[in-house]
Amino acid sequence: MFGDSFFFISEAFTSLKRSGIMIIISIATIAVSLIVFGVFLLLTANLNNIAEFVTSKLEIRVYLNNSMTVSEIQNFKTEIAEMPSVKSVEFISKDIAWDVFKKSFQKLELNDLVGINPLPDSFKVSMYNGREVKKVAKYLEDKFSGYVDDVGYTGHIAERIEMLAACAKYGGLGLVVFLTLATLFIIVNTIRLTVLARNDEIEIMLLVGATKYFIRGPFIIEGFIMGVTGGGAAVSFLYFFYLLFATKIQETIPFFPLVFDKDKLNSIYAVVLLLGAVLGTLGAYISVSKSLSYENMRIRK
Amino acid sequence: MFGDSFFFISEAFTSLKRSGIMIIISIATIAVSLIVFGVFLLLTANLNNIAEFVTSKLEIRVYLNNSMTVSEIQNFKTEIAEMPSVKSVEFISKDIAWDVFKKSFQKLELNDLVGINPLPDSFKVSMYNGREVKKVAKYLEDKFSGYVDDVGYTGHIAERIEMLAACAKYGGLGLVVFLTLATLFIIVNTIRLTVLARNDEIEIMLLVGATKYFIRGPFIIEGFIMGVTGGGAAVSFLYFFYLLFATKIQETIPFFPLVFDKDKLNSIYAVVLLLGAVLGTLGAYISVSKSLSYENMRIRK
Amino acid sequence: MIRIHYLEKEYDNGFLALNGINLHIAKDEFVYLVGSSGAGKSTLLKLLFSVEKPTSGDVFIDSVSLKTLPSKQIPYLRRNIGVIFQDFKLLPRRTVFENVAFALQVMHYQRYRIRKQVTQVLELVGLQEKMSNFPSELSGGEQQRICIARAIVNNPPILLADEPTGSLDPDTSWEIMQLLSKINARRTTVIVATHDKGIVDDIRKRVVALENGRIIRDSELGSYN
Amino acid sequence: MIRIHYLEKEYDNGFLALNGINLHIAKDEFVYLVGSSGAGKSTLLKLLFSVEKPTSGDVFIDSVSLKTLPSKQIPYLRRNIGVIFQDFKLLPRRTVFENVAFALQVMHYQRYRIRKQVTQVLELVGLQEKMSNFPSELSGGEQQRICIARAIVNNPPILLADEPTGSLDPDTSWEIMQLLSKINARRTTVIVATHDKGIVDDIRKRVVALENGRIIRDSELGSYN
Ligand SMILES: Nc1ncnc2c1ncn2[C@@H]1O[C@H](COP(=O)(O)OP(=O)(O)OP(=O)(O)O)[C@@H](O)[C@H]1O
Ligand SMILES: Nc1ncnc2c1ncn2[C@@H]1O[C@H](COP(=O)(O)OP(=O)(O)OP(=O)(O)O)[C@@H](O)[C@H]1O
Ligand SMILES: [Mg+2]
Ligand SMILES: [Mg+2]
Repeated sequence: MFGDSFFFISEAFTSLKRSGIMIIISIATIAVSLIVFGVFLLLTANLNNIAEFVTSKLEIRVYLNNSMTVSEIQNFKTEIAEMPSVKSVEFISKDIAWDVFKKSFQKLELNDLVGINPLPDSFKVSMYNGREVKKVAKYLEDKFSGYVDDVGYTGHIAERIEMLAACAKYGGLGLVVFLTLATLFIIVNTIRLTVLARNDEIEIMLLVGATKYFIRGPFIIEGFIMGVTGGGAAVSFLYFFYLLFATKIQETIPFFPLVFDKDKLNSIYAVVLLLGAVLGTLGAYISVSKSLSYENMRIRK
Repeated sequence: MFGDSFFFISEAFTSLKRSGIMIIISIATIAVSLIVFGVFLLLTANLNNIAEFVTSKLEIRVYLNNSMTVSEIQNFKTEIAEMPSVKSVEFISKDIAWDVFKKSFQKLELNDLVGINPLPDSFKVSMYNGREVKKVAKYLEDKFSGYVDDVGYTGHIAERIEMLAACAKYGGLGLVVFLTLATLFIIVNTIRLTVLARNDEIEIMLLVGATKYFIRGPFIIEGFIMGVTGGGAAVSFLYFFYLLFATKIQETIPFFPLVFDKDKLNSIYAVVLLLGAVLGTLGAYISVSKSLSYENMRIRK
Repeated sequence: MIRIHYLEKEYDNGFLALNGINLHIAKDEFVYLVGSSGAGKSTLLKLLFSVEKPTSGDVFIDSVSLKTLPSKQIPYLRRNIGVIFQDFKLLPRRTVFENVAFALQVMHYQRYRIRKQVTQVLELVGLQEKMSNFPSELSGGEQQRICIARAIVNNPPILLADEPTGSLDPDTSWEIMQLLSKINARRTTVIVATHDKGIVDDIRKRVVALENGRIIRDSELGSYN
Repeated sequence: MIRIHYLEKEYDNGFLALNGINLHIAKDEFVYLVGSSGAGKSTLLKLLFSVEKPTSGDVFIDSVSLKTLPSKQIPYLRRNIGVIFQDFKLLPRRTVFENVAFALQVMHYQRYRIRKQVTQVLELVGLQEKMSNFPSELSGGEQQRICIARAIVNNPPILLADEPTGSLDPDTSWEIMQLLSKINARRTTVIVATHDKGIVDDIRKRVVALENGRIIRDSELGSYN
């Protein structure tokens, strides 16, 4: 009923105003647990970003058969470029490769020692996803064995980085799930404690003829307000903290791949606020329902 | 007084027994927040392990001047080996290097192309700590420029891995500090809620002539018991969860560098339990003191 | 109106508080419930109000059996019964006005009607000046009068008063009892559990005496002893 | 024993509950404090017990000024004053025995002495059978009697009783008042705030009447009105 909603809301505000320290403590607890949650959302997002950044620099070198013609090379390049996981393909002629090689060993004066360029032409293949490097390398080696002399990639280090990236991704996901549950538990329990402290009041309300629905209303709205307030406080904290922190890091290590994407950050903040609101409401609902059914027990057989 | 301690302890147990659901909820909240704390201790320990594992595979290649004598090489090797951050030094003669090089490019039949071995002798230097690779490389290059032709290391990828490792270490430390604060806050608040719900009782105790000391005693012991119980529950959970999880991961990815060091794990569990005990006691102390000073206010001017 | 039928109440700890109670109370009756401390007066009222369920036997209010009344119906039963509780049962975080108003709010009264009826009833018990105080700021007698005001504010057809003058001085007690008589005259069933010998002997009504959970006397226009 | 000196008490909300009270009570006196609901009886007792501090004027107990008494000393003051509270103030999660025992535990009595004295006093108020019940399992009068038992268990030199028979039937009330008289005869100062006209008129003692926070009458062996 509309009239009731209005009554519930005004009751909720009056009650919050008069509860004093208990409500403040609950809201603070809710805020802190949401901050922990938010910090780990931000962390996970950044870990994923870092993992992607690191792995995106992994590349495959495809060393070509000396016998390939220019058009064959062109076709082959197109074919690789069209693979879904490949971002770009660059042709490195053996001359350029030899120059680079020589530059790496400048002091050896290789030109004096080695008359002819011993290196082959090659493709430098960049991938979207570092974790597919190994797969693609294997594929190219098998499929184009006729054209290809050798396929190299950053090897063991790549594997380890892949591992880290996978860790960040799946570990992060697991953490988020775990932390959501922990946050849920802490917030619901905190609200439950505040409701339990008011069991006497609930009993009196039942005695003067209030229905469960009527008692539940204001409590649920109180829970919602507590959740939203706690969530809001958490988001403000996270916002300023991240801004400060990210700016500091960026100043110290300019190339550090932090998440600065507004949409991504905003969606994290939205999740935190929403979680606060949902858990506050849910917590109040569960708590008052349990208190009511407990009070119901008081009408003894 | 000894007699009081005994009284306080028996009072605390009686009170806990009779508080029912409120205490159970508080202990559960304490346990969950300690689990979150513990999970992140374990995580940080593992991240550091992974970072160390990855970076420990980084190495420096010192390419030597062709003109060096065997004894010069020997002395140089000893000198490098004695650097505190160096784990081991291996001499790779140019012949071996050439063999490896040729093996990498088997299909090029380098012997046919290149008559003489163009590569220099070199040292393969392994480090204890991956993050010092860059520093040491620079140092070697500067100090021994007479002997050394070139110093190479895994370059950009190394830098990125270094970064990750630093991240894991300092970020992990920051996280632990942050989570300790958050856990402290949540636990203290939770206990504060249970004490607040009993303000009426505290008031009555004051009215019948109890001193603050006498009221505080059982509450503090209750807080300690709650903290230890919550901490114990958290440790049990962490222990079984980690065992299960680590075994699963080890089965799937055998080379994954998880922490299995009993001492390290035990010290983490000890920290969790200790934190529970300390925060439970502290929380109770703070809460009951605040309640008592609030009640004191009730003796109005 | 109220029929009590072989009623027995044993508390969870095994204490038999009521034992074989049979009682009929007509719609327009005014009944004193007397008996020494622990006789079972409050227990009987609690059963009428469905705070406790009978162990055996039954209570019928307007022919409705409380033994089988579904718990969803209890709030509606209670709205028809005003109760003055022995321990007041005031909401600590609501003002005097709000405490009394709550009994009307649960019944979805309009705001202006709530304001009018609550103001009226608070004047009746002499608490108009304490309207915006909280219960903790009131004297014992004042708290008892809020409880009385709350019980009668919605003119319930049944009024249960458990020791309604225990914290009141003789003059105020007398006024309150006159008020309850007046309410009874408007065809409200009134049951008053009391220790106030003076009042029972002065304002003569039906007296039901309990002892150890049994009715030992039931006399029209009786005296305390 | 007790000297009250131009005492004034204004509550936080500005209500003047006591106004210019002067009163001397000797060590062996028994004083009734009477007055209508809200007259200030409980407020006066609260000041004697240091639950409220005077706004102006002072209270001296054994020549100790309560106005300047450091709050650390309050527990020790309170141990010398037994109080029967109007609203009982029982610890809900302690049994009857434990509630009474607590008043001795705070004074570090030996276990066996606690057991002996508590059992004795519970017999005195007729609650020996309810020893291990919780307050919520007791009738109003039974709760009041625990409160009485707790107030007298350590034989305090001063006894303050705020409406000690409000929930008791006339016979039990009579017994309790006899008990208080006996305690007074053992040179305990007894102050009883009460509405019980019957008792005040039957057991004649000094009567101090309050109205609107002022003393309007103070008569040796006086009557209620
Ligand atoms: N919840 C309970 N559990 C166990 N025993 C109870 C409970 N409530 C009341 N009793 C016991 O039942 C008996 C009757 O209690 P009741 O409250 O009905 O007495 P009463 O007649 O109202 O007494 P009073 O005049 O003192 O208020 C008492 O002896 C009391 O100890
Ligand atoms: N904490 C408080 N804040 C404000 N006013 C108060 C407070 N306590 C009591 N009062 C007011 O002071 C007046 C005296 O209260 P007190 O409790 O002393 O009355 P009393 O004589 O004991 O009455 P009763 O017989 O009803 O118990 C009352 O009008 C009451 O409303
Ligand atoms: Mg009763
Ligand atoms: Mg009073």
